[in-house]
Amino acid sequence: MNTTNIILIPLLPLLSFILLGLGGKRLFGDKAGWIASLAMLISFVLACGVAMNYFGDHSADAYVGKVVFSFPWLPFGNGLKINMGALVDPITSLMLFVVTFISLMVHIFSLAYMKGEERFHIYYAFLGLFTFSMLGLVISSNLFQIYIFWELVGVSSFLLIGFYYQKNAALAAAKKAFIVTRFADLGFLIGILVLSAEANTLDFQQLMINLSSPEYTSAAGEFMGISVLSWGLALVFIGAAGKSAMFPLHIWLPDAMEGPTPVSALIHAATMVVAGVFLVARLYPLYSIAEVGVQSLISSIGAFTAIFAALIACTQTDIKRVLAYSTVSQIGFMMFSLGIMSEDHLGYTASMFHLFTHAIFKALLFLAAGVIIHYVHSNEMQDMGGLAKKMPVTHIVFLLACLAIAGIPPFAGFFSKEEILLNAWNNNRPIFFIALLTSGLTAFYMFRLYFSIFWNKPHHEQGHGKKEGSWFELIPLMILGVGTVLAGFVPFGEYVSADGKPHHAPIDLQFSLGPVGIALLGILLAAWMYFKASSKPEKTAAGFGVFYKAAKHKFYIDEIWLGFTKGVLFNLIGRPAAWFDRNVIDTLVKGAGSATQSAAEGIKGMQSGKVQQYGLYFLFGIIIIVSVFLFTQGGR
Amino acid sequence: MNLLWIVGVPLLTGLAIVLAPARHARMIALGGAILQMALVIGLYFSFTHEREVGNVFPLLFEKQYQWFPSLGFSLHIGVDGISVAMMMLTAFVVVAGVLVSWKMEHMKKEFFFFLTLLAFGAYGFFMSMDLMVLFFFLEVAVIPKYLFISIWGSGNKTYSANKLALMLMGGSALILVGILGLYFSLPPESRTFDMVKLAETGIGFEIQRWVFPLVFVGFGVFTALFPFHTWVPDGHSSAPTAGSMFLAGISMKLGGYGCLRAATYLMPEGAHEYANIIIVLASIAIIYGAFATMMQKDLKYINAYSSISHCGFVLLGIGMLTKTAITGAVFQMVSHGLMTALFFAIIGMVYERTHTRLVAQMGGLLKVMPFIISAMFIAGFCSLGLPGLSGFVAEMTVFVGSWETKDVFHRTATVIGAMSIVVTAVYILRAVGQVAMGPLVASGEGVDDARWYERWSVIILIAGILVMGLAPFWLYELVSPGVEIIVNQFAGK
Amino acid sequence: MNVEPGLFHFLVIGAVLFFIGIYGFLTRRNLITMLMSVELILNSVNINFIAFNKYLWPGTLDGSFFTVFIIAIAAAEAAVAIAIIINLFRSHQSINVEVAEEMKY
Amino acid sequence: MFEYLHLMKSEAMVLLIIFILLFIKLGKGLPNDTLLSVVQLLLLCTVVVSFGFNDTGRIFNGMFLHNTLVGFQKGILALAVYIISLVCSNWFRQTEHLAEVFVLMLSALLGMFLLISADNLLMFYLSLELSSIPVAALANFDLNRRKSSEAAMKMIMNSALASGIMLFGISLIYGLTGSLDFAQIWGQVKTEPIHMMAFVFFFAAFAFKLSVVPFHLWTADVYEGAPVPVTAFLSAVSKGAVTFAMVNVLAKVFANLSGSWYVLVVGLSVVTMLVGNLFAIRQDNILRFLAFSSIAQVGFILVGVSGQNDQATVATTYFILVYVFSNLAAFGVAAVLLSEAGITRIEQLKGLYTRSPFLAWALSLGLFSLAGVPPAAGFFGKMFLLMAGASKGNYVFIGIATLNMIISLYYYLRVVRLIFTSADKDVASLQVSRPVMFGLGICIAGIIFTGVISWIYDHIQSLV
Repeated sequence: MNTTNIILIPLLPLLSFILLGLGGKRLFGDKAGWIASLAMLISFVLACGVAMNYFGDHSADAYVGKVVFSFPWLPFGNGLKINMGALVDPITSLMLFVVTFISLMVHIFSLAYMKGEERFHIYYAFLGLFTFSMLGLVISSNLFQIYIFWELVGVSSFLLIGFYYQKNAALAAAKKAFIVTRFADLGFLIGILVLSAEANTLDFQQLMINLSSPEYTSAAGEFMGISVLSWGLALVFIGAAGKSAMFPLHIWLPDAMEGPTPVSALIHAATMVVAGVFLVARLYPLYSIAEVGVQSLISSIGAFTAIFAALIACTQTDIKRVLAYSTVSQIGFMMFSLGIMSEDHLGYTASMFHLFTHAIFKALLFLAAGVIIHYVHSNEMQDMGGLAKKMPVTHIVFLLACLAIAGIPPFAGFFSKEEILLNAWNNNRPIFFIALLTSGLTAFYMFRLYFSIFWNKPHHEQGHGKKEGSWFELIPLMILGVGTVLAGFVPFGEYVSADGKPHHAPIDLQFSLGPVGIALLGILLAAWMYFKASSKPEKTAAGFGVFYKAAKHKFYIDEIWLGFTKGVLFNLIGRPAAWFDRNVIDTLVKGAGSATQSAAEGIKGMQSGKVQQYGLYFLFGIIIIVSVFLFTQGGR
Repeated sequence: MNLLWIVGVPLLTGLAIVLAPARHARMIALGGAILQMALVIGLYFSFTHEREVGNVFPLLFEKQYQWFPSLGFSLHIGVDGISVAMMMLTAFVVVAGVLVSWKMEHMKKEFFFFLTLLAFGAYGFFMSMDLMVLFFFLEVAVIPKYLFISIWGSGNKTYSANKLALMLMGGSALILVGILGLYFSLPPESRTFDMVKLAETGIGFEIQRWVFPLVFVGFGVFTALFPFHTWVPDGHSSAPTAGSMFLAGISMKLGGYGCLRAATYLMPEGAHEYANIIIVLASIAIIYGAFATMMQKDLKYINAYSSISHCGFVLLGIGMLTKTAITGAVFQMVSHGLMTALFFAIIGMVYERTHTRLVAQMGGLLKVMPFIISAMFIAGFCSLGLPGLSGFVAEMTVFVGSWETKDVFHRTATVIGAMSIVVTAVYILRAVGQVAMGPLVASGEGVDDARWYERWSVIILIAGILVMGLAPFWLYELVSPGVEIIVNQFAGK
Repeated sequence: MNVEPGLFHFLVIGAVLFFIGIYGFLTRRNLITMLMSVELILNSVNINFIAFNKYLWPGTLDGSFFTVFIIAIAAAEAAVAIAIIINLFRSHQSINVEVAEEMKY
Repeated sequence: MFEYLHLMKSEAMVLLIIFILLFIKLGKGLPNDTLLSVVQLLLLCTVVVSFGFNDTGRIFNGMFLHNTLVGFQKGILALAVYIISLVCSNWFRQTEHLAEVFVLMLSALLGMFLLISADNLLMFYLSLELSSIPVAALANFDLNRRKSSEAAMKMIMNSALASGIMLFGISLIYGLTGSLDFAQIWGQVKTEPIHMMAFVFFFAAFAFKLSVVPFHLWTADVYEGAPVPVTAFLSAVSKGAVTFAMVNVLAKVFANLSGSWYVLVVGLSVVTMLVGNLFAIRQDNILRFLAFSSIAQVGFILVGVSGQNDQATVATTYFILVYVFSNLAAFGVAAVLLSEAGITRIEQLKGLYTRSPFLAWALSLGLFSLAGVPPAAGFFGKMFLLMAGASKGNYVFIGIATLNMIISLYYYLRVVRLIFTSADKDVASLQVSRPVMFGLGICIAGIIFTGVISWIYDHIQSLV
């Protein structure tokens, strides 16, 4: 395995960021996109090479993680140190491939999509930074290193979401994304501190060994009745939940669509949101030995998020928003799958598999949505309809993606979701039923989207000469479409499993009947309601009444958060603190000043200008001194 | 390398400024500042070279000159890694400060003279190993600040300048009483102001017990120890740009360095005795400063209050008394110095162009001044602890070091400190986002971007931030032996 | 009533004179009278010196010499003071001490 | 005879100048400019003579004591008078009675020389009167100003009262100890009530001369009313001489009472600093402001005096030297401003920097030094006083002293700020004549170099 190659994978996008960011327009002009794409292409090729190299190496009977290089970046005094290094193991190889692939697609897509933007080169620079951060995150060999790139992912998402910086909405969304994830990162940070103090190391491999060693487990401390290890892991999970938009920290993700659409594709498919899942997967060995409470925390939050987001997705009318909630829901699938521990660790493989397939079809969906939005100049469903004829390529790939996400065989999503459900069925029945219901809802809202965009009502606009999109846009769509069809056939369990040994996940066709049936039911329902324009949706919505309204308003989670920040942070803490500073502490200082002034004013009568009074003071002075002396010292 | 050159150059620069015609003042000041930077960087290299060839003396380039010998003073100078780091910080900020003030018109001769005087005080402070000399240099750096604010300042400058000067002088009064008390409490034969000797012979616990709080609080005033921080917002907001840069970038560091060198190093038992109080106060400063910042409307106030919060980390690190945490405190001093100087430089530039510092009256400025606003983003990100920039390194080191002590109290303090990173994100993004993004405001129409001197000033500071943020091991190697000596003081007891 | 005058009597007279002088200095409004009160104080000191010299330390003449010098200095002081008072009279048309209270606080 | 001349060389020199002036006056007289130059030259000689060739010895039956330290102190005083003759030369040139002014001033200086050399109460009393009566006359020398005569009246009346009370104290001391000789009194003084009462009466005269609260009330009025050179003389020379004498007397004569007078000095020091500062805060007349600031400085000197050891002597001597430079810089500028622009109020200092950067800097440096801001010498002066005081271990007292330093900083900085603030309207720039510039230059050099060059302090130390 070539170390240089692995280092180059993240460094190339970074290089593109530096070049484009500093050189800017002057040096590259419109060629900025090409340079970035070229860098990305090389990265992708290298990543493929690394993955093939790694998975092709059968010398051992299991895939083991290897730290290919590492140097101390920041030593701490107590033996801990942040190493910058690269750990290559199955999920790293997988993620390297996924991230570079999706990013490459986005790069190419944007060549046309972002053409003519004033800050074209900056856009590509930020894309490079974003990709770099994510790649750095996946190759991290050290818990702190992952935190570093974790934060960089956060900030690059801030930059990209806020790309249209003159729009107030973009600013608000960017801030929200950053602050919410930052809030979660607090948990991550403290988790790191807990774990590192327990394990006395920050390197993943050593961390796992130290913390799972019998010596540690027997001596592990407790805090409030829960083992310190579990505390640490739960805290880390908060960080993961923030990045991965788990309830109740999911609020930033739907708003993040304020950025350019290809960026949404990148965020939703391959980078930011899967970072949380990746983190939990990275620490999976620890989670698997943690207390059951932590595991069920992960699985229940994941499952709840899945259905919760699916319900909201059914009611949204902005197509990017629907896709965003669908992402939240799908990430929920991955998360709960990780949380359901079993002897064979099928959940791990399933989750990673779903991450893989989801990346492809979700990128496809967003990019396609981008094409559609450019075509109709609107995000709203009611402005669309009847586009099937006008946009044949988009139509087909979109349909493929919808089928995939709905879990219809033989598309990618079917295989991965099947594994997840199977694992849930075997180990946690309640979650299985929630997941099953969510599958149905997924199929429903995705096809609601599909039918509303492409069928429903005829397209009115007289855009005859209007093209569907340039080839730079359509080719990535087609590549991703092919991927959507084929990705499911990858023998995923052979390569990625919790213990590194090949894992044969059987497809149980009998079991599959249920989920597929539910999905088909959802599709049919959607077709019935949305294939032709009708009043059925309104009536149904009215039938659900309050519940519909609540879902439409995203169950008011945003408002609750807003109330919390405005009411508690600003009004209850910030304002009193600022008031206290200006009015209490400052008054003390001012008070000292004015006390001196008034004392000065008070004694001015002493200096009366009368000679005889001066003499009197003189005499008083002597008398006082003498009497003080006589009283205090005289006896001695 | 003779350290006297490093204090000599600013002194000679100052003299040259006084003697030369006013129109040359800025050139001389810039030349002097660059020469200082070259010297300090040279010092760094010869320092590391000495270390590499195996010179393990705690202090290098040590010299002892006679100065009021009959009173027990001596001009004892020498540097360890911490001093070198602080001096590099000073050199960077000085160059940037001179560049930022390039277009200064009003009484420019005096302005640059005071700048160099401040630099003189700061360099001298960081290299002195004698308590009285340390005190002398500390005081030298106070009055130029007052004049900066009251002559070249803005807003409620009289009040701010008075508050600053009187509070800082109050702090140094405490230090003076502490130092004198320390000196005269010692048995006559071991009376000295020499810190190295004092550390060797040790100071009785009964003395430390009452001297430590005096000295620590005294220096604490300089570094915005809660509740003595109230000069910070007013002073910074009224000062001219370079003044704010110096104030926050260097002057507040004098306090942190003093807390470390004069209080903690000399009086480890006293530090142990009061560590918990320091931690409580520092935690309050961190979180309270952060929340107070959130409510500010003026950019300078925002940065000033955030300085309270950030300097809290310095004190928190010192209060934790572990090697890592103290290293983190030193990191935080360097980092905050660079970052806050950058922030103030940017605020000055923005103010010069839009004639307002109120966040609400700005918006969309990224469009018209991409360079300045990008730098502002970098400063902001550094402030909120983005990896790759210096703030992250410093804060994380403090956190890791604080977490080392395994009891609920220390860890609670750490968590409180860590909470501030969220609040910091909130206020930084609110402010910077509002200034940079959104629709362009009318006052921003047609303004130009940074001019060459502004560019260079920004670039120098960003370079410092990046170097520290990207290659912290470098600073660690420099600083850590020095910290070790301080920590060994505890270990020995 | 034939009491031999002793040190005590002289000291009492001295002290009484001293306080009369001070009382006069503090209460008289006329500058010349005030000056005369000061002379009383000086004279009380003279009495003290002489008495001490005579009754306690008759060996040397320190006290007597001192007295002589005090008398001389008092004359000089009075001369300067009267000159100043005259000048004050020229500018204020009065030698009442209360006219000269311009400068205060 | 030679011994007399050798030990009394400063006094002889001053006497010589006085006689030269009297002879000139007897003859046709000289124009003011020439006369002033002659006096300045002669004073410079006095300075040189006083600083050089000092030796230890007693003459007049031990009434007059001269040693190296005393010689140095006389040098400081002579230097102060020389600087006054330079910085106030505008006023001197305009006055009608220049020769008389100098005769009086130098008589007072002669008195002060004798005062610090005195080793006998009679000598002490005579020289004290010699040093104060001429000053009272001098205070009246702005003959046509109402305030001047008021000041002179206040001064002579108060000082007459003070010397009366002091004499009463001296008479008691004589009665109790039977001697006027310092050395003999030393063994006789006891901590008995009557002794202490005598001491307090005696001490009150020092307190009066030094303007220690509550004996200070004459100070501000006299400073304001008297001609500026006289004020400068009072505040620098007279204060210095009395300080030297007081340190000497307290250490020599009342060493047995040291426990008692330590309390007295500490108490008076605190009150003096506090009251002086509080009054100084609210002054708007420059001279009155300087008066109260010098009262506060006296409080600080007492901090050093309270140290009761050799270091206290060194520190006070050093401080007086620094104080002469700083205070005369301030008074010199005030004199120029008064004579050239009629400026008397602090508010009028606004824009001084634009009118004359040199004056602005001289005044600021003087004030910085008075405030104790490094690198001005005042910083060192105050620090050494504090060190001397701190050697007693009374840190609360030291704390109060430093607190007062902060209060004083407030009003000094207020003035400095005004100097550098731009004036509201355009004002003419000020010309500074050459002697003034030279005098202020000496002060500035003194302020800058007396501190950082530790040689001077070490030299004083070596004299003790």
